[in-house]
Amino acid sequence: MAVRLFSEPFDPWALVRERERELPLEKLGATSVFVGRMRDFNDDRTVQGLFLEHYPGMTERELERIVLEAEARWPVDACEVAHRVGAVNPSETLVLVAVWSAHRIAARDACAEILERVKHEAPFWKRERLVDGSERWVETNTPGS
Amino acid sequence: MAVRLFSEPFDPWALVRERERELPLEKLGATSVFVGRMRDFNDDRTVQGLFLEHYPGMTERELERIVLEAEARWPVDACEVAHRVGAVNPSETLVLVAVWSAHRIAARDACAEILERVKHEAPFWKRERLVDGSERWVETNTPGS
Amino acid sequence: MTISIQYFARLRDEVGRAGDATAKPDTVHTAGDLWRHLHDSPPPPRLMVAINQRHARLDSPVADGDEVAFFPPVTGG
Amino acid sequence: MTISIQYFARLRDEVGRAGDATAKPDTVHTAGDLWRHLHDSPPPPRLMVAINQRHARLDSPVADGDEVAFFPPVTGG
Repeated sequence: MAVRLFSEPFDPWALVRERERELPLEKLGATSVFVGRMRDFNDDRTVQGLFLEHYPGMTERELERIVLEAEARWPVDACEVAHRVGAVNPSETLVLVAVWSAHRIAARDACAEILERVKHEAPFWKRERLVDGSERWVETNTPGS
Repeated sequence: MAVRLFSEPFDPWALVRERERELPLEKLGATSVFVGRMRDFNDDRTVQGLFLEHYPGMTERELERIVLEAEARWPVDACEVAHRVGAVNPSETLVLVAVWSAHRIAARDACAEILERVKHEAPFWKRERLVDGSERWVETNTPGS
Repeated sequence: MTISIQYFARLRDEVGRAGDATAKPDTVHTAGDLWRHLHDSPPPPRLMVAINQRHARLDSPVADGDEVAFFPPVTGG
Repeated sequence: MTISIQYFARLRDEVGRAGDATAKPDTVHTAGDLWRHLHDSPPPPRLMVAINQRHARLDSPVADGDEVAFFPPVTGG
């Protein structure tokens, strides 16, 4: 299990590849990955930048709890969660969830569940900067299921 | 849309990263990826190698049809499907499905659907080589949903 | 004009060859008819068929010039 | 011993400060009591609370020495 916060841009595919160096891939038939990036639009408004506030300490605990509970619920062998904090520009990665398992259903379902729980339980808050220079807090995530 | 067959090992993450160079990532908030690899076991038997037979011509048509139908059904912006053919060793990648969309549900559902249809509709057949040197055709895929 | 026939995977091993070619006999109208004409036996269970590289059914019509393929359930991915 | 209180995101903007600290008054038993004690008003709708960095509820008990955080619905991912 690995949970990481990045205050600078990170390459999600490099992270996945780096993690795979230490995994027994000949046992892991299935890898499911989700990458969430910052879009330059939201609710029909053009967004110039994002600030991702978080609760240091609790954030890491929550992410670890979410991953541990997924590992208890599904036969998955490895999980990687990375999340950006601080100032973010459009197209930069906000979140990475990667799950390795012997079986595709477990990998897929655990990846989806981890993502939904990160979005609804981990203490992150997005503040958007619009083109006119104004800022607004994002009030809620779009429902995931 | 991109559909590719590889007769040699390929790096799925390099393929994804290469494709992203030409995509407007600031519009694509969600990327969902599945990578299937050859395991060294199946049905409790140790598997030494795999031969992936396919139907040249029809395989490419089927993969393209599957991707086009997913693109018609979900609001996805880009799809990448790569599949291995020929002799494969444990831990090598058999299949890559990657989907980019503005929305995570579309990316996730289209990725899952493309994978299931590739497994049940595209003309590929696996022949396993066991440790005692004997070979057997894989009779059926595990159900996916 | 002939119909070209291909066999794949386990089915090719069982038939003992990779393909056949035949002028369409008047008694052959469907892919199932074609199998019976070539093998003197009913199509085996779970037989899949493609006509001109598209999935088809045993009751799909075949015509001279068609490329017909018979194969077991697919196992890719 | 005091209770330390943190506010996050929009809630911090609205409260006008990042945190508070208070000795636990005898009238305060729950996180909701603590909010009412500090702000002289009922907890706003959709208020979320964590006690010692774990999700909790407004009726969860608070004790001296606790780290209590109030925040709006989370929007990460």
